[in-house]
Amino acid sequence: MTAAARPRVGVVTFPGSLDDRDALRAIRFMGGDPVPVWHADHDLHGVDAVILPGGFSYGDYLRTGAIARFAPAMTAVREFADSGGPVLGICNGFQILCEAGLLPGALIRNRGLSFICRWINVRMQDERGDVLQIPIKHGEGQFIASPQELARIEDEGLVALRYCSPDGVVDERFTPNGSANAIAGLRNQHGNVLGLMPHPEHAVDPDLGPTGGQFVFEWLFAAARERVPA
Amino acid sequence: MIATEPLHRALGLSDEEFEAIVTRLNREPNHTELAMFAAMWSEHCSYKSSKVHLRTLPTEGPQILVGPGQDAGVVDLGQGMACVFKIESHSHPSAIEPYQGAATGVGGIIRDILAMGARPVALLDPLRFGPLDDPRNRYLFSGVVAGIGGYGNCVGVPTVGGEVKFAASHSSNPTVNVMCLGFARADAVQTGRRGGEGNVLLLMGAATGRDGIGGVSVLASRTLEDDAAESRPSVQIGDPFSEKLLIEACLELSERGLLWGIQDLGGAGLTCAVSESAARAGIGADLDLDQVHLREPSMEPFEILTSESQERMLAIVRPADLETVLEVCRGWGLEARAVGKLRGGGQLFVRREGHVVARVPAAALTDEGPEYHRPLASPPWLIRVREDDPATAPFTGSLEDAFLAVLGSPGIASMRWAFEQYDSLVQGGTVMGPGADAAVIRLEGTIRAVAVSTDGNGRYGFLDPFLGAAHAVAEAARNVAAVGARPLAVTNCLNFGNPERPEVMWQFAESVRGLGEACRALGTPVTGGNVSFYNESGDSAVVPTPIVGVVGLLDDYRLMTRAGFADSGSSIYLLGTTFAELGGSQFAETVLGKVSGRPPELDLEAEANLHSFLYEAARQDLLASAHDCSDGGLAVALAECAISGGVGFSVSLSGRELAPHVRLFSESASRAVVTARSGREEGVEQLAGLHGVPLTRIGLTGGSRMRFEGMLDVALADALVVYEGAIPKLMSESRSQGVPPV
Amino acid sequence: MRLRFEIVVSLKDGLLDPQGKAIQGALPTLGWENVSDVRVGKHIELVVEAESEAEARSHVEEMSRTFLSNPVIEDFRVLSSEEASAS
Amino acid sequence: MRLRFEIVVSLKDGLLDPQGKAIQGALPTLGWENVSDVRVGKHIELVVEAESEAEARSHVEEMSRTFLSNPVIEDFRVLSSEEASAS
Ligand SMILES: Nc1ncnc2c1ncn2[C@@H]1O[C@H](COP(=O)(O)OP(=O)(O)O)[C@@H](O)[C@H]1O
Ligand SMILES: [Mg+2]
Repeated sequence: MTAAARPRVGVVTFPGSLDDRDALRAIRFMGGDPVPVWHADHDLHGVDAVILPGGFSYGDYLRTGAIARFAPAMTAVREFADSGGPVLGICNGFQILCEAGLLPGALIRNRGLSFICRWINVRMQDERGDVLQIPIKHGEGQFIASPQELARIEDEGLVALRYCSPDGVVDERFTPNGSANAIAGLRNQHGNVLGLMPHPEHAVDPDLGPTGGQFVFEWLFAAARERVPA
Repeated sequence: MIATEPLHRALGLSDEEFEAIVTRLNREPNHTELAMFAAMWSEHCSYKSSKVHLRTLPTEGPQILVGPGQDAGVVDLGQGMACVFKIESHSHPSAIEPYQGAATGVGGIIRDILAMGARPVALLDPLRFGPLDDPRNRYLFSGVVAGIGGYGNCVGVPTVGGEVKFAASHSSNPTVNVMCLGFARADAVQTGRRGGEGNVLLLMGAATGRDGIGGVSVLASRTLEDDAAESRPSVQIGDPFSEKLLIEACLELSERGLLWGIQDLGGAGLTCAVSESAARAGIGADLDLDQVHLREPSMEPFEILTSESQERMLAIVRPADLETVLEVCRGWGLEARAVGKLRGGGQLFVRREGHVVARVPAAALTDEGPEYHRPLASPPWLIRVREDDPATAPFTGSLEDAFLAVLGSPGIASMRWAFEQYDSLVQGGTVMGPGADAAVIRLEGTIRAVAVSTDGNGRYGFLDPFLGAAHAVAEAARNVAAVGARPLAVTNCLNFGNPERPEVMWQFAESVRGLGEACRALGTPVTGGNVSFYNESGDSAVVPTPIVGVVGLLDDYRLMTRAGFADSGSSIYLLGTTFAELGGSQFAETVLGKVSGRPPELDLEAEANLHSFLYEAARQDLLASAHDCSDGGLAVALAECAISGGVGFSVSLSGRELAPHVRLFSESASRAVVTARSGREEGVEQLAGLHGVPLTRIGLTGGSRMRFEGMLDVALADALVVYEGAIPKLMSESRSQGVPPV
Repeated sequence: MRLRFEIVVSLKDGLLDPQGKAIQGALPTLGWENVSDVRVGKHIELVVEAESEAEARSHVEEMSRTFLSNPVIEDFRVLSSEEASAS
Repeated sequence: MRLRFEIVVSLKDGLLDPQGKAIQGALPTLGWENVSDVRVGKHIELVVEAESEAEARSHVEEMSRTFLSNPVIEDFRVLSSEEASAS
């Protein structure tokens, strides 16, 4: 297969990354070529797209993502993103992207303080408005931003996913962590950097449950193919 | 403490034990040596009160690769793969500091699995607390759950099962057990390799600090009186991030063949790890304390030797590999120091600043500890309690109220409140997570999976420790069979009071006897476990709490059965026979306010037949659902099938000779509720006949109500509110008893 | 009167401080080689309504001991107090 | 010289503080009805080796701004410094 048909997708492993192997497995399952990237690497081995996986990088002891964003690989990720490369941050990866300033806002302790592991529904904020079933598992997934920033995020249409009921109703009651405007996922202005709290890599294999995560990988692969001429 | 008390007593050694040490050494031990003996000969490390009983357990079978005596047991999963598993208690530290106590318990059991060269893949957490109307118990419950999640989630091992039960005797003595499973290639399992004179002892991971000194002798080998405050230094702070690095480094070393052996540091710290490494090989060791990476430079030799600081492992490395090993550790950002060498001659030499500060035969510490046949006596009050059979007590109340009360009792109600705080998905192997009969974890890249369940019933153990333990095995194995797996082997954690009291020792001995008998009959040998004594304060000991973990094998996880009713119109079958058995039942406790009578009888042959029916039926894809019947009886089993599948039912429970409430709530053993795949009813009936399992068709699935003809009729939605809402309601006032951990 | 207090809750000496350790570990690679002995605790700010400063302080002390800290593993210090404006 | 610093990192005013809110919510049931405005932040202690107090402080300020706090949501204050004994 050509590179375009089979995108090479890197997954950056930081000390304390946990869902890195799961992301690599999901890439393979979805028909991509998984490429492990080490946090100390200075380049991304020429991948077509990159994933910052879930976990607790450096224990998340200071703030989630606060230490990871200084890793050498993050310099490469930033350059890759600036040049339009598709970047997906999942959970801790989302937190790292916010810390690194690649996405606006920040993620703080869940409204109820407890860690939550649960299958939830999110609604895509595009014309189709599909409802996807994907699990969340985080203790610090409450998205916040200043009122001005939040207004800008909404105005520019940066919200990619919102928590919702099984039939797609967006409402505070279905926002497990208290996120502002039920935000579950965000993109940057160019649309090539996406961060989300739910874990699509745990929702691709029908043997294990619903497959709402496939959609996210399809987006990532499509974005990768667009960049790489076939 | 009296100033003139001899040091050995202060350290928890008896005069006889001290004499034995003097005899063995041919001289008086110095203080450092005494501290080493005190730690190694403590109840926790030496099993001095339990050994003679544990020896009677069945430990062999063709499926067993490694039995008791190692850090963890190992069973063969076929195709060159093995499952490593073990359970351990961290109750004492959790009683003092629930978050950190539970968290470090998770860390400790993970290192036992790691010490066998396996990747830790799943955790289960059987827990016991006092009733939730007491704010202190709510604080302990929420702290322990947060601690298990805090550590397990951050270290990246999914918590996929466990159980939570409540009883008054656990009010000041919570029971916190954690079980861990790992997977390894069968030929890569580390089994404390022998030989290796000249090999280097490499201490990896966290610095050694003063916290946790005397953990085994202070916390786990005595009862906790009002001196809890003095036990403070024994409580430690867990660092799951360091543990994660330790896991990855150890696995890389093991994969690259760089390890001669590896040992976790748990109870008795460095003393235990070094003396075991040496004694297993029948040799000795040199240990240089100056090389140990310390958190506080001023530590005394005895402190360094007995510190139980977390997140450390001891690797045994060939000198030629040392540089490469150190490089791997550096790559993972881990501290690693060569602290000694294995040497010929059986002696353990410990040096500090160039001087020998201790010199003891390694085997004297590990293998020559005391062994007691402690006196046993069955408690006199038990006869009276057993005579009060709840099945003969008149019951005139509303069956519907009783049903909802039982369904919403904390021992039965959904534990979602707890298990949603656990990452049950990380590592991507979870085919079935918490809230099911058994958790199911697949082997990467195959269709094989392991099913695992932990169980124990305190009321049964209280009323009859022999039967209680046997039931724990039967129930755990039944849970494993219910998802379609063949039960393979057992691990267990025996939580009891003070073994120096004959009543407690009798309870213990009876429990071990029950455990052994059930394991023999069900073909599930014991591969190891843990004993936790001194779970008492004042004169209130925990009820006998044997917790049993059963591991089973599913050849094809796609054929796994779930508990929930899958669709409408399926035939519902009851497997097994219902007798008038309300002794020790949830109904008797919740509705009649009695914990009395005799626990249900246990016919182990019938039990084994049920299990083979269940996994055969799954293999032949005959069942649309399967759920074992235990706490709360048939009424609760059916309710759980309906709630979990979102499909109601209508059944008719015949059996005129039993009163309606007995038919609903009897906890007769060896039963299960299954539904047939449509068109496979005959197959189900035939298979049951083949296995000699009594089978009754009791009704049909469908609708949105739970209908027990002529007895009660409840809307599924109402039952759901009771079942799911009970624990959150009890805990709602407690969310902030104590500052939430940072 | 309304008084604002600041309280610091920190791990007892001798206990491992994983947060401090992780920060410490990261500093050299960020170019801060001259920083050591990092310890992380909680900082709690609150307002107490009481008759006198002494009364307010005794409330804060008790609250800190019984609720805001876990005396088994933590120490606390009441840092300061000041008159708070009406909220 | 070696100087010990204390730094407080707290959520910006106006942002919801889930921990502070939880503590606040629990206080009345524990009998502390006179307590309000609870905010929870981090307290960081560290030792800096530098030529002068001014130099050390400027290091601490920079570290706090770029690493110890997230300016999107947090403010920081350097509380105090004092000579530290050799470790
Ligand atoms: N209840 C039990 N049943 C069978 N074996 C047990 C039991 N308790 C402990 N053992 C075995 O005794 C040995 C020592 O146990 P333990 O001290 O818990 O191990 P470790 O030193 O790894 O912590 C282990 O091999 C363990 O499996
Ligand atoms: Mg061990």
